[in-house]
Amino acid sequence: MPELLRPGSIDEAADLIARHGAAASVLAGGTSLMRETYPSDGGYLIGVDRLGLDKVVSHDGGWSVGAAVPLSVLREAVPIAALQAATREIGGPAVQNMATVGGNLFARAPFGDLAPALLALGARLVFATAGGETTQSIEDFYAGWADGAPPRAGLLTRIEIDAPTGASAYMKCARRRYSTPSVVTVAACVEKDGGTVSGARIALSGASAHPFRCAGAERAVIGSGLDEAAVTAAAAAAESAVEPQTDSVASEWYRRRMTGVFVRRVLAALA
Amino acid sequence: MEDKLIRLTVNGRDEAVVIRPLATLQDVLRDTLELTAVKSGCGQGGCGSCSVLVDGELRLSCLTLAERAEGAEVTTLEGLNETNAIVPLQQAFVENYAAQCGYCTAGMVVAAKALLDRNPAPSRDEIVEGLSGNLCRCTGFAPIVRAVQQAAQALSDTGEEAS
Amino acid sequence: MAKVRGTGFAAVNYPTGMHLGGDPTQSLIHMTPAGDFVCTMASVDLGQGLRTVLAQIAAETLGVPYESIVVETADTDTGPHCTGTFASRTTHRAGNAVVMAAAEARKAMLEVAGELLEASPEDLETDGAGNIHIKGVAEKSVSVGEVAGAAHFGYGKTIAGRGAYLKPPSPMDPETGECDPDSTQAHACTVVEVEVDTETGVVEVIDMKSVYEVGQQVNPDLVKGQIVGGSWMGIGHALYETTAPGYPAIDPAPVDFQNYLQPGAAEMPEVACEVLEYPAESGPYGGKGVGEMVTNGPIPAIVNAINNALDVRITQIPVTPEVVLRALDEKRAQAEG
Amino acid sequence: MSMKELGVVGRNVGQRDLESHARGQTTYYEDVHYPRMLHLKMHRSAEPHANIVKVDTRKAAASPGVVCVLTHEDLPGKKVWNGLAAVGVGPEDEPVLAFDKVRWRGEPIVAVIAETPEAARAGAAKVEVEYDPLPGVFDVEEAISGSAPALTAHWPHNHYIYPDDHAASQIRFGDVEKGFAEADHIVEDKYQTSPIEQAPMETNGCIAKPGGDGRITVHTNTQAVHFARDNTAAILGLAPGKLRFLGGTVGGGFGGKVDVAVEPISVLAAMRTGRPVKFKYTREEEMQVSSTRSAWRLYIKDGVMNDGRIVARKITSYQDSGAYLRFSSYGSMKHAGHMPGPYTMPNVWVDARVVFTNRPPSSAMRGFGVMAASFAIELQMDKVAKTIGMDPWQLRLLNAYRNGDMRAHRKVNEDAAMVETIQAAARLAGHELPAEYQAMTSWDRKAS
Repeated sequence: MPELLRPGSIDEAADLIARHGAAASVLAGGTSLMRETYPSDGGYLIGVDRLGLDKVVSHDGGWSVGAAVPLSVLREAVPIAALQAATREIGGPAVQNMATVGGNLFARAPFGDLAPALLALGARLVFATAGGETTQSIEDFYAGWADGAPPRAGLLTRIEIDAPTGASAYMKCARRRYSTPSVVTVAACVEKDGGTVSGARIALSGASAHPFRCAGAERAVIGSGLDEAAVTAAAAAAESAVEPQTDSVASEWYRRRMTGVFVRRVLAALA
Repeated sequence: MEDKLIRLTVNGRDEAVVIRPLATLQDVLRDTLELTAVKSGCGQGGCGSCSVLVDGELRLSCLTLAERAEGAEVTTLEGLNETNAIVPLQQAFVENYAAQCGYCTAGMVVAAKALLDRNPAPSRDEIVEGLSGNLCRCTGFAPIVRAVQQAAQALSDTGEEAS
Repeated sequence: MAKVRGTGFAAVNYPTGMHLGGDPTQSLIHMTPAGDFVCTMASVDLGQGLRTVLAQIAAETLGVPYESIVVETADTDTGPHCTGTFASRTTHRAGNAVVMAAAEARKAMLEVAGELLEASPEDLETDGAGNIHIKGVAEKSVSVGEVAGAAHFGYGKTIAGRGAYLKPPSPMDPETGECDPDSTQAHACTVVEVEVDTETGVVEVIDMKSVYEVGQQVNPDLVKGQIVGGSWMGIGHALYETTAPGYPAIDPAPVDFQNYLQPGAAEMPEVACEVLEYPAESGPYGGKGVGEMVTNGPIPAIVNAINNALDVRITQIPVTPEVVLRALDEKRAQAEG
Repeated sequence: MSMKELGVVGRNVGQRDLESHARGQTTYYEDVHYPRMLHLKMHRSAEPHANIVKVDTRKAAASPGVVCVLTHEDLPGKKVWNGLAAVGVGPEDEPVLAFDKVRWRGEPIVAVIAETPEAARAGAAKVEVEYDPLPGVFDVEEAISGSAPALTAHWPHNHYIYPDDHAASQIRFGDVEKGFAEADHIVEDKYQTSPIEQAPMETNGCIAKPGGDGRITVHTNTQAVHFARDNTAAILGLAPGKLRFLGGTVGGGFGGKVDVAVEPISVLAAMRTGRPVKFKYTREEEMQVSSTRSAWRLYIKDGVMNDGRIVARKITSYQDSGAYLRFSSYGSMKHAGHMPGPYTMPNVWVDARVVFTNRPPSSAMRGFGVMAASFAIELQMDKVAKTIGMDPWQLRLLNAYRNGDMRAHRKVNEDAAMVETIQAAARLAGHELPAEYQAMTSWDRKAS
């Protein structure tokens, strides 16, 4: 059974994470880690409930979201439709009251529905490390994942979200309406100059080992008017970019196909 | 790792309990305090049968470390009947046959209370969403949704609280 | 995005009791000194309400108030044998045993009442409200409580009854299958409308209507509870549920409710049902079993509706979105080829 | 049957347990509390098919909090069993705890009993089993093809053997080949159902409590208390009177609590330790270890006349029993006896086989044997209707069994009301039937 450690400060927590390395797991809302099968026989659970990471600060130009903010609080505090949609579809109300924004970003495939929304919004992640605070773009964070597991980047303390400069949309392909694991989730944020797309972030989760921004799909729509041809090209690019897994919810085949369908639907919603 | 003494309030009573390392809130409620309305259907956070209110918010007691409930106010289904009178929400479950085997019922009623406390006049879809973390294998959900609709109606008629 | 609708239906029959019989259930009923009755059983209540149903049957036969019956069950030290709660057998098997035990207890009760009223037991009737009187002479009456007191403290008699129901075992001829398999058959016909998203393959059951024929219903609300619950489980079986999504491969293997998918309340349509009653000769007051058959109509009705909506031929369950899309792809390929 | 005026039968009097459910006061098996209670966890096979080379329990026994470790060597009575042995079903083929071989992933091998559930789980994880893996077979038709490895010596061809050496539960009624020869159309298809978990909200479990007088009380959520008691006594070689089984209120069953899966080993552990022992399946065990509904594969071939009469139906079906028999032979007999569904046909041929594979053993669930039959038959009926261009409602009404008809199992039909049920459903759904179909009754075959 692992040992529970509940540091009283961020510095202490960052120090414990650095000291225990791979033996340490960060325990936030507990909705993944607390399952009956604890992660390991030994090791350490580092609780982050005493670190004051449960606040959302609204400021000019955006929000600073503590990593231990529960999903239900995020939904109330940050009025971005894509984020609100994402939080509504993760577990039931009890899970949404417990699961945290930070914890969800570390969820293993096919879970982790928040990530594509935050990727599309261009969020930045702030980590406390033994050497001080570091900031990373969320896409760089996911680019660092190896074998489906996150990098050891320190303690995620907050997520910085800028007010969106374009329209955003989020859709989850799932087998049930509520409290359902994803087949794939797709989020996009599109900036337009007149009728032409000047910037786009298109992100996917569930379809590969970790959430990612799909550069091919973004290229396909930038400079277009989100017309049928551009949307079709983006969907095709996404289908070829994903590396889905087969699990009990969906097969590799179905996930790939739904990647195209939902990229198309999300972009159609933004057209 | 040693046993610890924690204090919390459960159904209005101050309790001091000794917990094993990594004991869950469910362990404390079911095994130590013998509040057996708190069920243990999966231990994975997937069924909702262990639902309780922690400081008024719906939580899964199987995924909550007891140590982190220190100082909290916890309400289990038993807490709805402190005066022994059945509350309108429970009565609505009875009248609508919203239980068969009854194993999910305690969690379901607590989840419904959490919903009605927050939203006293929910739409059908809001009820469905509000109960979406709670599974039932017997009733097909329809009687449960009807019970919550009836309870909400009764509450708006009388101006009472859910429980 | 294209959504298409289709309808389908299925007609099913279902046997009451264990196949080939040989599945006994027994019952003991005794009267307490206060005039209520304890019906002792070993049957297990899975939530279907057997304590309620057996109390209704006991009260009906005894001619006493339903509220005066306690059903005490499932202690092997005290409860007489019950084969178990399965095979849609409890209302029928346990119900028949209760009818027998209650009839014997009623006879003993009327004998004591006859002594009190100085009348022959055959000339007595119960009013179901706790009184026994001479037929046609309402004022010549004694309460069940008075009878109990007299039996216990005056005459030193037991007012009790034993019941044992057994459909004799019928062998199945290994060559021809000749046998007497069941006590009776219940019937159902379910009609379903579905809507299918042809891009995602997701099927939504938007309407379900059923007619059931279950003999005399003992408790119509509880019958309806089984029908509605079974309708939902039928949706689960038809569209979602499997412990082996890659069957016959053993992986992936879902181990939790996130991966073992069942429909939620959002996936449950309004279910309309109508119940016909053609009492069964062998049933307690004509009752048949209903608990198991309730998934059997919805499952094929849903798949027939999907085939109707898409003009495809799917013959497996669960009909996952992938199964739908592959069927549509095959149809398209055939049309092109 | 003429009914006398009924009093309380037929009335809605509520349901007795509802208020205690709504108050959370209903007592389930695990809602009793005993001091000094121990917890049992099972070490299970990691392989679907393998010879067991060695089982080493030393580290498990030395694990903190572990009180007792039980292997097949500790079983005082039977090593292998079948729940229906007492009524003549056999041979007994399923190890209580695996010894020489494992035949499915999840098969129990060693029980570890400890002071807390966590200590029992940690102890069970420390059992070391050395396997010599064998090829497995998972598909029912592959299993009986002759090229697959035999799972046990009991079933050399991986299928159950019915009396008189029959490979299937059979129905032979009329002459199907003659029926096919006379038919205007032949309609064939293949059907497949999936293994499905009963998924009661409460998992299988029990608490075995020694009384100090040599008797043991077992709080259990079995669907059949006497059956569970008598099988537990038989497995352990105990006088049944030593056991008292208490149950009766169960958090859902659906057929998933008939296997006597937890009681024998818990009673043995209680006898060994003199302490109450609880064995509760985790949800993971409930999903992948407890019996599922059997998966069924069916082939149906119908001979059909232009006017819609089905004159012959031939059915071959394969019930996937998994690695052991459990109640599968019963299920296949019920399945065969149900054919050809609620329809009367002059020629019916059924071979219903029980096939053994390296999958978790399957068993009963709501509608054992019949659900798969109804599923396949009702899909087949739609195909027949489409083939001959007939309204599927009319096809079913035309062929629906009537009172007085001879069923394929040679019992004269009674209590039939299929025709009336279909007619009422057509009305409810707004499907208009021609007058002659509206006039049909379940009593009209003899009249016509």
